[in-house]
Parts: sequence; structure tokens; C-alpha cells
Amino acid sequence: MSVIRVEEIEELEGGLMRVRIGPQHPISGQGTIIVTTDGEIVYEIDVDIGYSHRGIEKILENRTYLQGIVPMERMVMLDTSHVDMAYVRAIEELLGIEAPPRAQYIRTIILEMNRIISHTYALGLLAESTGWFPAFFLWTTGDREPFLELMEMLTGARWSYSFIIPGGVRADLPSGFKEKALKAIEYFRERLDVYMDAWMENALFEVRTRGVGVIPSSKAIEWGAAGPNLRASGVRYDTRKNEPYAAYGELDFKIAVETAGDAYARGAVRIQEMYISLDIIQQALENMPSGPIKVNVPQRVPPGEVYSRVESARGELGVYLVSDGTDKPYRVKISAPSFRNFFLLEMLPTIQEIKFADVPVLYMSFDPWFLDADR
Amino acid sequence: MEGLSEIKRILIEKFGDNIIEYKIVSPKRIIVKVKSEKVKDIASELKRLDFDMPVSAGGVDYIKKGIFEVFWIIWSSRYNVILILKTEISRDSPEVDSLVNIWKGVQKFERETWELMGINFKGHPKLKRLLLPEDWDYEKEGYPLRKDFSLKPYER
Amino acid sequence: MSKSLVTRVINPLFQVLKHTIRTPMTHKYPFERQRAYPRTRGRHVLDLDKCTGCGVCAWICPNKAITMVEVEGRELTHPQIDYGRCCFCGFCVEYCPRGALKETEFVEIASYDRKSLIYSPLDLAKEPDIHQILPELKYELEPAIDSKLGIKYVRRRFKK
Amino acid sequence: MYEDIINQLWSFIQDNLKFIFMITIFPGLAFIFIFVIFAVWFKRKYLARLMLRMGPVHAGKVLGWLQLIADAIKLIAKEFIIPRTTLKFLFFLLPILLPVIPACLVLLIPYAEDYIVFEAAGNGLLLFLAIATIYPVLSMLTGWVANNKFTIIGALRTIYMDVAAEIPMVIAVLGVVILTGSFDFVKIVEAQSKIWFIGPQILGFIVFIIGCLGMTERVPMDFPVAEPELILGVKTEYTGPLYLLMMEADFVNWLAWLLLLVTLYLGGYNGPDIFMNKTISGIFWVLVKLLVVMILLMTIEVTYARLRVDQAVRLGWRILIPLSLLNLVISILLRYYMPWMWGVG
Repeated sequence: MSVIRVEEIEELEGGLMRVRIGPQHPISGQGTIIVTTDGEIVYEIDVDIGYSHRGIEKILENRTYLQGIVPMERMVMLDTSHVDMAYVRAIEELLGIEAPPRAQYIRTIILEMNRIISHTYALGLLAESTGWFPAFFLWTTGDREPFLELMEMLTGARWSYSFIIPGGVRADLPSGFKEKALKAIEYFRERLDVYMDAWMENALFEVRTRGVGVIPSSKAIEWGAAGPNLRASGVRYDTRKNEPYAAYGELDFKIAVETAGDAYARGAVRIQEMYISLDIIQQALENMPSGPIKVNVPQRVPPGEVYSRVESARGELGVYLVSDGTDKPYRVKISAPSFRNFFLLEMLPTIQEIKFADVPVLYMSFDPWFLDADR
Repeated sequence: MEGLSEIKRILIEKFGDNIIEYKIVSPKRIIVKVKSEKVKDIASELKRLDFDMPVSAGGVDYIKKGIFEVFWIIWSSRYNVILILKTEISRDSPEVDSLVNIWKGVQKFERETWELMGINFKGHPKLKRLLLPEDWDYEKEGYPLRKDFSLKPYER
Repeated sequence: MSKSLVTRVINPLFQVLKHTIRTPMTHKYPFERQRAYPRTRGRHVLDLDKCTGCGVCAWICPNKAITMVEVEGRELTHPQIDYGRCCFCGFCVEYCPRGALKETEFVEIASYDRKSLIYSPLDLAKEPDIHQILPELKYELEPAIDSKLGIKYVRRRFKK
Repeated sequence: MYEDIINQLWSFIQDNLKFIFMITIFPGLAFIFIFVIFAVWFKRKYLARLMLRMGPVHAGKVLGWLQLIADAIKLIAKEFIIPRTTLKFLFFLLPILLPVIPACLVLLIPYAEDYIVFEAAGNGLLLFLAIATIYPVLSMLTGWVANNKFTIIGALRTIYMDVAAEIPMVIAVLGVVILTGSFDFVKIVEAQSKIWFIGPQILGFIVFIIGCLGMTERVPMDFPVAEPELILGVKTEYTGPLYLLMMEADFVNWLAWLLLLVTLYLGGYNGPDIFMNKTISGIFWVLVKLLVVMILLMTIEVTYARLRVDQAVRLGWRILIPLSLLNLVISILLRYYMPWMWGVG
């Protein structure tokens, strides 16, 4: 009988135990949340990422700028068009060219639809972490189907579109896209009201999420929170307003801001952002300019360095691109929002007493994505 | 714009020649290159000037010039501008002060750069394995993000 | 909108019960198949006569899934696609100068080992026929986006 | 030499044929087993409908009714893993013991005037509560024996839930006992012939529902089996047939508590006599009420979030116990001022 190597079990004082909510667990994604707890109170959280590290930054150094879009999208499955947009925006800034207005509007429509697809999944998981298997989780998965169909009609794929390329967009809107999109918007707006009644104002959901994991705005800024987690703590920070890209300059929309900073506020910010996204898509569809959809772009990018920011569903996604004049980037540093959101989860026990049952709720309220963090 | 030039005046007057380059690329971007010894003081000065949210940090390997270029990207809530703080360190002794106790948010970024590029951040509380597998030995395989990292064993 | 506690406890119950009368969104896959859109990017089909073996598709492919391969009986080299690596981005179809590659809507490419995922040019030349892929297919669903139900399927019997 | 043994046996069967029928067929084994299969199938189909999906369809051609037998066979065929650090004897005994306890609870419930398996000499309710409280203790023991981090936390929480849900529930049940004046189930059901106890005892009913959810570990109070953090709570280490037994115990426990709810608050077998025969219509009414309550609890399971342990215990002590005490006072007043209502005066 071969001797099984039992690695030394570290003896923690005070009856604490180190519970690994690990990669093989109903609620954790592809990573491990190591929680030091005595069963109820959590003393320390350490997030162990790296289970799906594919070294995308190294792959990009061996792909031309156009080819780099495809591995770049594999970084975050739910929100591929934002990653694509950040990379393309950096390339266009270095090249000094501007995509034609019609392409900008089409890009805005894709980005906002992608935000809705990603936010519905995030809200579904937040609900699932508080309840056994709530109907809300399945409603959201079913209700984003019209947008996936629209995306498949427009780009040909349901999530990895590779549709935004340097210089514009790959194809024009198919016929009948506008009517179908307006129908989908009308359907989803009515569904959002149902979500508000059935779940966000659900007494037990509020009991489980209000006042849990409160992050004051000063701490949110100091820890570098991203996106909805930052806006939920009362910080008015939205890259679409700070640095308008695509067609956000011409469209008027509000920023969803909450002040409570707890898990409920983060969910509420996401639902309000979905309302806003619906308005943006409607505006973009209404005054869609005509004209070309692509500008041809040279293969080689002049040497230089640029940092481009895009407001992805999970937060501000930055690409720091260094080019050396060849047709391949010299160095691409991707600052992923989930990489910073995990840090919030690790720092929370230092400022607030967290219960063991709240760890999944907090983890899901930041809507982090292990693939995003691992790159 | 007036805020930005005023920052430049304070930095130049306080640190003089330690700031090698101060470029305002666009109304929303500033690139500051500094000497590596003075990074910590300049960073705390920037923190005092309300550059408070760390967005990213990392390193670039200029193998031809034989230097590593380490950068921190900070956003300021008051001026609503992104500042890229850069320093250069030699390739054979990659050492730089860690800015963790100034901006807490860069802790994981510096840890990742240490692991993938081999730049040692002095004073970093938790330089532990983050992304690479446990049994990754640096002698045989080298640091992945360096330019001299050979991709032969992994290519098709 | 701070409703009283009672409504916040009772109201969700009625909201959920309202869903019992709605038709479910899922459909029985092997017996019903959803018609895809003209631009859907699925399995490739290669037109051997048009293909000049220039290798642009092999060059542009981001995942290096396409390699140019000799085909007996023809002197030109033709692309061989390894579906273990292909990610259906559609660059090869777009950049092929002669338009020899075309993407169909079929994504049923699962197999038991990696080798059978590699489609030689001759395999690619054959148009995938639905009878052989889904023998038990009964209905074809035409998805229509509807403002009341989200997705409404128009069900049509599948002609054998 | 065997003839007289066989004759004795035959005569024994003949004179208490009804008792054997009750044990084996109706409220006995066959009913429990069929109910478990029906409940799991109905739950999957009904919850699927709420979630806009279809539920099992493929197995068994008609609405997927064979899905349950397929699951059972799959679970039995699976290999069960015995962790090295457990007491093997207890690890096997407990999953077998768990379904037995709620099964014998089912026999105490009256399904019609004369159709009761074991009246326990007039205090059926007392015996029911006594046996029912063993279930959480045993499920705590299963968690303890499995000796895994998640199950130990699950075991501790079972005790929390036991305290938070059971004590207020027992006090609420006393309200019913005061109104009818006895622990006998038949008398309780008789007292409800004019008006079901859900009317006067509405506070007791609410406390009982929450307690019932707690005892059967259903969503608002199911933190011992909380999936997100404890995988399956006490059931985490059990695989294969042992898991099948644990899941079955879960559903039989649910059946027992639903039957108690129907008997105490919804008037047991009272109902218009449809089948011209008292016993059959009585049984019919009990099963209909059971189905209605089952649908209500399943809907609750899908609409609400789960309570944290400390919130549930705080709910139990701060809200449920005062509520049930208030209910006691109300029932005393009701009993004193209008005894004729409950067929006692």
C-alpha cells in the first residue's frame, strides 16, 4: 500500500480552521478563496488565482495587431467586446486615426448589449449565492437570450464577436436589426421592473445583503475598486463620461451611483446601469448616421506607448500598449477590473467583521471573474 | 489644464533633476519618468497632490537597452487625470522600492510583476506565488514576460 | 420606493406564481433545432476548385489552426483545419482572396479524440448534411424576438 | 409439523388484515416510497415551470416520469467512498436510520375517523413531537461523523436551527392543544369540524410554517445545507446509495411535517363527503390538502433568499417565541369565552 504523502496540517491557534472554497465548489469559479474562520466569524480571506492563467500578454507579443483581438477576447468570456474595444482604442490612438461615425454607433450598440448580457449573469449569481436555486437566476439567464440572438444576427457569434477591429467594424447592420432590437429593449425593460419587484425588493434578499461588506468611498478609492463596486460606494467615476470613446460623447446618459457601498448597493447599481444601457441602445439606434463602416489601417503601428481605458461591465479596463514600429505589439499590460476587485475581497475583513455565510454573497457582489484576473 | 502645469511646477521645484521627463501627452494623460532611488518620495508627494487611486502597475523589458522599465498608473480623483509614473532599473540587478504603503491597491500588481518578470520590490509584504504553478523553477524555464523567454517548448 | 414589509414579503410570491402560465424558453434540442442566421460562424466548407493554395488563411489564423496540406490527386496545397484550435473568428473566410472558404451554421463537431477533430481538405469539401448529423430531428424552430415573450419560436415540421 | 405454524400465521393475518394493509400499503411503506418519488418529480417539474424551463422530459416519454427511477439507479450504481478518518460503523448506520424516524411519524396521523394506525392512547401529538426532535440530533451526528470541515460547520448549524425553529414551534402547537383540550389527533381534527384552526390560530400557523421550514431545512431556514458555502452541509461526504438514503430521509421528513401541518391547522380529514364513504373521502381530503401545502412550500423555496445563522436565531428568539406566547394567550381567551366553537363546551 503506497504511503500517501499527507502534507503537514498547519495547526492554527484558537480552534480556527482554514476552509478552502476551492476550484471544485458550487459557488467558486476557477479559483480558490481560502477563508480562515472558526465556523462563523471570518478573520482572513486570501484569494488564490492562477488556475486559468494562459499568459495572454505573452501570446499577444507574437500576434499581429489584428490577430491579437481573438486571444484578447478569451480574457473575459462574458464581456468580450469591451476587451476588444480597449485594445482597438489603444491601437487607433497610436495610429492617430478615428473610426467613421457609423462604426462608432455600431460599436456603442455592441458594447451596451454586452454590458446587459454580463450584468444579468452577475445579478443571477448574486441571487444564487443568497438563495438555494432562486427562479431569479434562471429568469436572467433566459431573458438575455434576445440580446444573444441579436448579437448572433449582427456578428455571427454569441459571445466572442471579434467584430470591432482597428479602423471600424467588420460588417454593417443586417436588415431588420433595428425593429428586432427595439422589441428586445421593450421586452427587457418590462422584465427589469419584474426583477425589481420580485427580487431586489424581496425582504429576505435585502436582509441578506444590506449592510454586508460596506466599503466607504475613501477605502474604495484607496484599494482601487473598479466599476460598479466603486460607484456603489458613492464615487462618481465612469470612464464613458471621463474619457468618451465610441459614440458616448454624443449620447446623453446618467451614471448610476449609490452611496451605501454594501452588497445591495452593488446589485442596485447594476440594475440601474441596465436601464441606462437600454436607453443608450435606443438612442444609438434612433440617430444612427449613415456612411462607411471601416477605414483601412496600415499593418505597422508607429512606435510609442499609450494607456487606453474602457468602462467594461466589471469596471475600468485599461490596456497599456508599447509598440516598437513592427506589426506586433512590444508589450501589452492589461489592467483587468477583476484583478482589483479580488483585492477588495481580501481587504474587507480588515475593516469589518464578516460572517462565514457572507463570503459567497460578497464574492458574488463584486462580480469578479477568475479568467479576467488570471489573464 | 491649469492644475496639471501647477503639479509640474511643484514636482520640478521639489525634486529638480530627479525627474528625467515630464510629458503631458493629452489633457487626460501625464507621463513622468523619475530616477529609481527617488520613486518612493515622488510617489508620496503625488499622493499628497490627490493622486489617490492606483489603476495598474507593471514592467516593460527593454532587452536591447538592457533595462527594465517599471511603471505605476495612478488616477487622481481631483484632477480626473491618469499619471504614468515610470522608472528605469538595470536588468542584472532588478530592484526597486515597492509603493505598497503609499497606494495599497498596487500590492497584487507588484506581486504579479515580481513573479512574471523577476523585478524585486523592496518592502513588499507578500511576495508569494500568484499565477504560475507551484513547481515552476526559474532556472530551467526563466521568467515568462522577459524577452529572452524562449517559447520553443510551447510552440506547435 | 420603500414599500411596507408585508408587500415586500408577499409580493415576490405573486411575481413568481405569474410565471407558471408562461411558455418555457428552453426547447428539446435533438428533436428540435433552432435555425441560425446567415452570418452564423460554424463549421467551414472549402471549395477545392476556387482554392489556389495561397496560404493567406493559414497566415491570418490567430490560433494557427490552419495548415496547408498536400492532397493526393491535386497538385495544389489546401488548408486543413484543426477544430481543436479553431475559435470560429471568421478571419480566414474574410481574408481569403478567392472566397473559397465559407462558414455554415453547423457547430456539431464534437468527437472522442483530438485526431478526429482535424478535418482534411477533402472532409471540408463535403457540405455537412443535417440528416447525418441529427437523425432524430423533428421540428425546425424559427426564433423571433417578441416584446411580450422575449423569444418566440415559430415551429415548422422538418421535411425528411 | 409445519402445518400448525402456517395455520397460526394464516389466522393471524386474517384477523388483523386491515392493520397489515395499513402498515404495508397506505400510510406505510408503499405510500412513503411513492410519495418520495412523486414529490421529487413534481418538485423538479414545478420549479422548472417557475424558472421558465421544462424540467425532465426525455426519460419515460410522458413528462419524464421515469427520470426519478433513472436517478435512483444512477445513485445506487455509484461507488460510495468512505473517508479514512470516520467511524465506519456509524458512517453506514446513520443514513439508514435517518429515513426510518420520519417514516414512523407518518403512522401517527389520522387519515379518517377510524383510519389511524397507532393512536398512542390519546397523546399522538406528544409522541410525534418526541420522535420528530430526534431527526436534527441524528443529522448533526452524521455531520460530526463525516469529519470534514464543511460537515462540521453544517452540524453546528443544525443545532442552531434546531434551537431557533423548534422551540417556538412547540409553543405554537400548544395553542392547538389548549383549544381542543387533548393531545389526541382525532380529537384535534374533530374540533376543527366547524372552523379550521388556521383561522383562530393564524399567529401559531405562521410560527409553525417557519418552524416547519427550519425542521425540513427548506430555503429561508436551510443554512445547515447552505449550498454556496457548505456544499451540502451534513450530506457532503455521502456518495452513491448513502446519498440516496439521505435525500430520501430529507423528503420523508418533509412529508411527516406537512402531514402534521395539515392535521393541526387545515382540519385533517374534514371536508365534504364526496365518495359516499367516510374513510375514502377522508383520505382524499388529507392528500389534497397535502398537495396544496406542498405547492406553497415549493414556491417559497424558489422566491426567497436564505437567512444567515445568526439572523435565523435572532428571528427565532426575538420574534417567533413572543409571537407563539401571544398565540397561547389568544387561544386561552378563545377557549374560555367561546368553548362551543371547538365542540368542547
